Amino acid sequence: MSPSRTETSLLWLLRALAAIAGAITLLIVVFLLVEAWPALRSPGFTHFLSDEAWFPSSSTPQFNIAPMVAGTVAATLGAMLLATPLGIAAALFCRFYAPPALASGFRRLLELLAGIPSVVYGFWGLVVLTPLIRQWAPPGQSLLAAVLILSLMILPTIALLSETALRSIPRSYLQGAAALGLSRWRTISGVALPAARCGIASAIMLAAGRAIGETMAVLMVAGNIVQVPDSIFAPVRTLTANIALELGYAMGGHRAALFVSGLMLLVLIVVLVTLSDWIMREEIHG
Amino acid sequence: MIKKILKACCVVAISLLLVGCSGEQQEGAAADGLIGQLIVTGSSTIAPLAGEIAKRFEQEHPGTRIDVQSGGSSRGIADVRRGTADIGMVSRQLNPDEIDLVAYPIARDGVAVILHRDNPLQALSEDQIVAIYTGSVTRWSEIGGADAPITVVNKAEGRSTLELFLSHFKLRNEDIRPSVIIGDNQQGIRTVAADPNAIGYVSIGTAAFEVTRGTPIKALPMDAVEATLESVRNGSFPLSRPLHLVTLPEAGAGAGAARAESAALIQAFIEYAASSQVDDLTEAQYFVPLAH
Amino acid sequence: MIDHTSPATPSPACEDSQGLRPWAQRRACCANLEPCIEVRDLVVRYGDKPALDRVTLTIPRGCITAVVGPSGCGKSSFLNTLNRLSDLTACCDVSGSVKFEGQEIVGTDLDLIALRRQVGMIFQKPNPFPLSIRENLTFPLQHHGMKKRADREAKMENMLRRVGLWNEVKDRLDAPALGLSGGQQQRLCLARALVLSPRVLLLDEPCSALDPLASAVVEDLIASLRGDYTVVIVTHNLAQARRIADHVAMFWLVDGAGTVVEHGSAANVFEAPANPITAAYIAGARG
Amino acid sequence: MAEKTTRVVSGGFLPPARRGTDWPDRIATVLMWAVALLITAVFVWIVGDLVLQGLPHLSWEYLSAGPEDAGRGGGIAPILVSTLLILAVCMAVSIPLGLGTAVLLSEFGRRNQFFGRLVRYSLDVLAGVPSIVFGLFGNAFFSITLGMGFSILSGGLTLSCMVLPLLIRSTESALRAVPDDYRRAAAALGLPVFTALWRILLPAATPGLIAGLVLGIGRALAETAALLFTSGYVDRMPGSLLDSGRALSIHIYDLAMNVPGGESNAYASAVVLIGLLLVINALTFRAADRWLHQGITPV
Repeated sequence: MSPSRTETSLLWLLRALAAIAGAITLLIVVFLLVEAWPALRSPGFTHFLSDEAWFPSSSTPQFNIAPMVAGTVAATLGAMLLATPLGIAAALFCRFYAPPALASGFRRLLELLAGIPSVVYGFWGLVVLTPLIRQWAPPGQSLLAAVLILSLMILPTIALLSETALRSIPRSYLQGAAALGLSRWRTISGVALPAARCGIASAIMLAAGRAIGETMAVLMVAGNIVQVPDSIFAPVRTLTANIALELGYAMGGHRAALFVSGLMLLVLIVVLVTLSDWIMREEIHG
Repeated sequence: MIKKILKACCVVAISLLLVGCSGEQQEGAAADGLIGQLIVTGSSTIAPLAGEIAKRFEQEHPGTRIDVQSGGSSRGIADVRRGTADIGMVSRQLNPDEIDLVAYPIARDGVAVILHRDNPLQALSEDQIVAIYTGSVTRWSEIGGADAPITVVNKAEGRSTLELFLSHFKLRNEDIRPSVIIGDNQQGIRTVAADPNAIGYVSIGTAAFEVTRGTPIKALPMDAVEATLESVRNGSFPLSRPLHLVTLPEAGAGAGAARAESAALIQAFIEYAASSQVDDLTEAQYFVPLAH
Repeated sequence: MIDHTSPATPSPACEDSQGLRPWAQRRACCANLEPCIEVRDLVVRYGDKPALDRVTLTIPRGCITAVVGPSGCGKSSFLNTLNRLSDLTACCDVSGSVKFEGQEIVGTDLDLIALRRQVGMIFQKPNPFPLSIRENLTFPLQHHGMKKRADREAKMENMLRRVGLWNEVKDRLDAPALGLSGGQQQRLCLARALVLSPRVLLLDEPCSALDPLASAVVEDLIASLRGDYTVVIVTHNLAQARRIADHVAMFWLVDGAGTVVEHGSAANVFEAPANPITAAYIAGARG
Repeated sequence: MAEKTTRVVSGGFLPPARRGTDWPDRIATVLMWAVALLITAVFVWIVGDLVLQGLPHLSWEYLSAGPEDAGRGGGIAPILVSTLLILAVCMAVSIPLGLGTAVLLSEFGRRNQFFGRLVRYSLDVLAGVPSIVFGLFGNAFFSITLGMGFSILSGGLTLSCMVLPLLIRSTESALRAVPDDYRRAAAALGLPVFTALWRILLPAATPGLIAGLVLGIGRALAETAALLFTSGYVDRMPGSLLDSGRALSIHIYDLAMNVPGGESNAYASAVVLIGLLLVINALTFRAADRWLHQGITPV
């Protein structure tokens, strides 16, 4: 192509904007590395996986963050497992099942749900949800509570973005399916969902990021015990909660250790992104 | 259309700039010569109190501005050391490696062990509390309560209430077997209020206030001393901590007029915060004023 | 994509008896045969997959040239190289030579916007912009430097009349173009292409998504462009090609890539095909 | 054939389930309604809780006065102003940045494949960075390195880093969903790429843009941890963008977690926040609607 001069300069502007967007991540990574460096140098990274437990400010400090990695993974996975089908169902409801007025009302509701501060979710979880769970299995503040609250928080993201993905399917696809006499559900499962899968996948990715990174609400309902959860009713601590709980009062090595949990979180995200990237590519080529 | 959007962007940008430039033009009409701005950061426990003190201070000294920020005791110390804050708020004693700073107490706070209101036990001995927290007692029935598992609520590592609790009971954090770990004070109260089998420890003033407004908790006496603000005030309650403002010692010794001005302001604010003029504010935030 | 291509079976509207003019009359309309586009050794490949192999073809000015052949033999790829729309397709590699009015357009750094302004295109599926009917015509004009609104409106009305749409839409010019019927949309697209006064019109199976009646209307419209514009039309419908084309290029898949196996005047290709493939194809379609 | 199918399906809705025969279809229908009902129920539960406890404390004074007694008394006027300013800064920065990046990724991705992948990758990572890390980063970078201090400006900038992945991802997929027909038609007419983008593609992608924007606004308004260290805690009426200003979400957090007896006002503030969100979303829809329909009105 031979774009005109304005086009070329606009294109460079776009590149600059994208570079800024990308650079933010780089800056954050550098920032985390700098802050975590003292702890990575001594005691060294292996301590973070091989120590007995997490007592970063005791006289013989211990820095095992593996249980928190497990807690983060468990809470995120649980929330994704719960929120993905619910979110997609909500999107399908909006698009194909609800009468128009109800659909737009339902969408408003999801938008509001997306804007409720995490403190409010956390507070609600602490006052309403955990006592309910406690009646089954004390202490109530548990992995389950974290999963439920997280699901609730990421559900609007999945639902709203999936809904727009569904909305942008060319009408001719649906008409084609209807012309074949397919039922509504078969049209959805056979035509609509596959056609929108890219948009839905990116919605799920965004939601997964949110679930991994969520702090306040999880902190208030998860119980925050540093342990590998042996049941869904066991209290867990996530990496984010670890930072939020202790950072305000951490000094020196303890503080640096908390930034290592931040780095660890980033590693988790990179693994997740790479994995999903790989799956998507497999699907395209396979 | 593009033009319209661009125009709108320009208008927004310019107005933002204008707003940005128009601030900070406070003419120093202060009679007492105190002008300038202070940044106070640190403990989220002290922040509400410091915010109220700052407001009153500003009223009495027009031309001054005290910006109170929250974020935790260690943040206060780090910010003061780095120079991004003038004064830090620290809700504990300074550690040995923090002697480069000077701490000024402005109030006291006690820590009380709390149970759910429906728990039949009215008092626990220190040994019992230690036994519960170290996991050698795991059911209330073992110490004369209901037949239910104990939910041990502990505070997160580094929190000053935790440190106070540990040092009083001569425990190490490693020995504690918690069921739930919490962060802020209110979370502790909510957790215990929602669980009839829970035991936790929180700031006394807060606990007393919550009891009066009907939250289902009760504060246990310690060494037979009632857990009240009064017993903290008269020094009989064993578990109490000072709330500090910290600053660099050379804050008064800097060179240059501006430096001296801000040093005077820092000194004035700290003295004001420790004076009896703010006792009512301290009490309103459920802390114990210093004995003057 | 669900393909809306209707099969090229003759429908009542495409009966040979209708609208066929004698060959002689058609030859007269472009007797001088000045070349408008000269294609030489054109090769198009998508990544490793060849689509067109050494296509050499001359498209005479002012005539209607039909590009025929079975599906998948590179007819649309050929069309897309003529206005460099192939640039939009990822990993589409074009080599060889295409001269438009003597100017080379393959691999050169020419002004694409100017080229596409002179070479209009209509697609298989009508694709009006999601704007109003009015805007679909005035918006391109505005961006090609027609400053005065009155001029644009006049041109719009002119072209809507030209495609026979004016009476149907003059009362709802500000209604969304997507609300029109398929045939109307395609005529709107034709008007949108014509409004820029191009010299060449590329038509990529313009009638295949339309019903027979709408198809007949559009076909007549295309026939009426003869003389004013150089028209290249890709079509599956041999009957249609017979009815409107002055020249015919027959594309066929040879060794996995499309190429031209025969081209010449419509009379020659249809009545006395030299290539046995062409003969069989035409005979098959006819029978 | 095409004509017939258009008559079968008019509007975006599929035919209703046929009675009795198709079990998967019937089950799916029941499930969809059940899910919608469940979500609505939870929503009503949470928001009902908020409104019941918060509404009695709401009054004009609450909206127009400054806070007293650490937020237990008085109102939230300065906090509302700060919140809106922070949101304005955030959106003023992240919308152009997000739009530009998304356009580059979706429309020019082919010619910038490596660069595009790099940017997309880093955005995915950014989407998962916890808000507290954003807060610490914002404090270190905007407040200290760039010298903005605790200010609405640095808070807004930090927030814009946070909502950027959300905006870009949703805008990009919205643009990708616009049929290629429009791009080809525009190119065939010799329209410059950016003209086609601005007048055809972006308006056609509006529903997706709104969804991203609304999510972004929600996220920005709800954010606590990222703001605590950047825009700060000061509840004075801000005089400029360089003043520290307390956001509503921080106010709610502080009242709920640090101020004994602050719950009822925390609830009231949460109700205000939700009301604010409703208003801002409605305005966003109106603006987007006008943009979408500007094409339909004569130029």
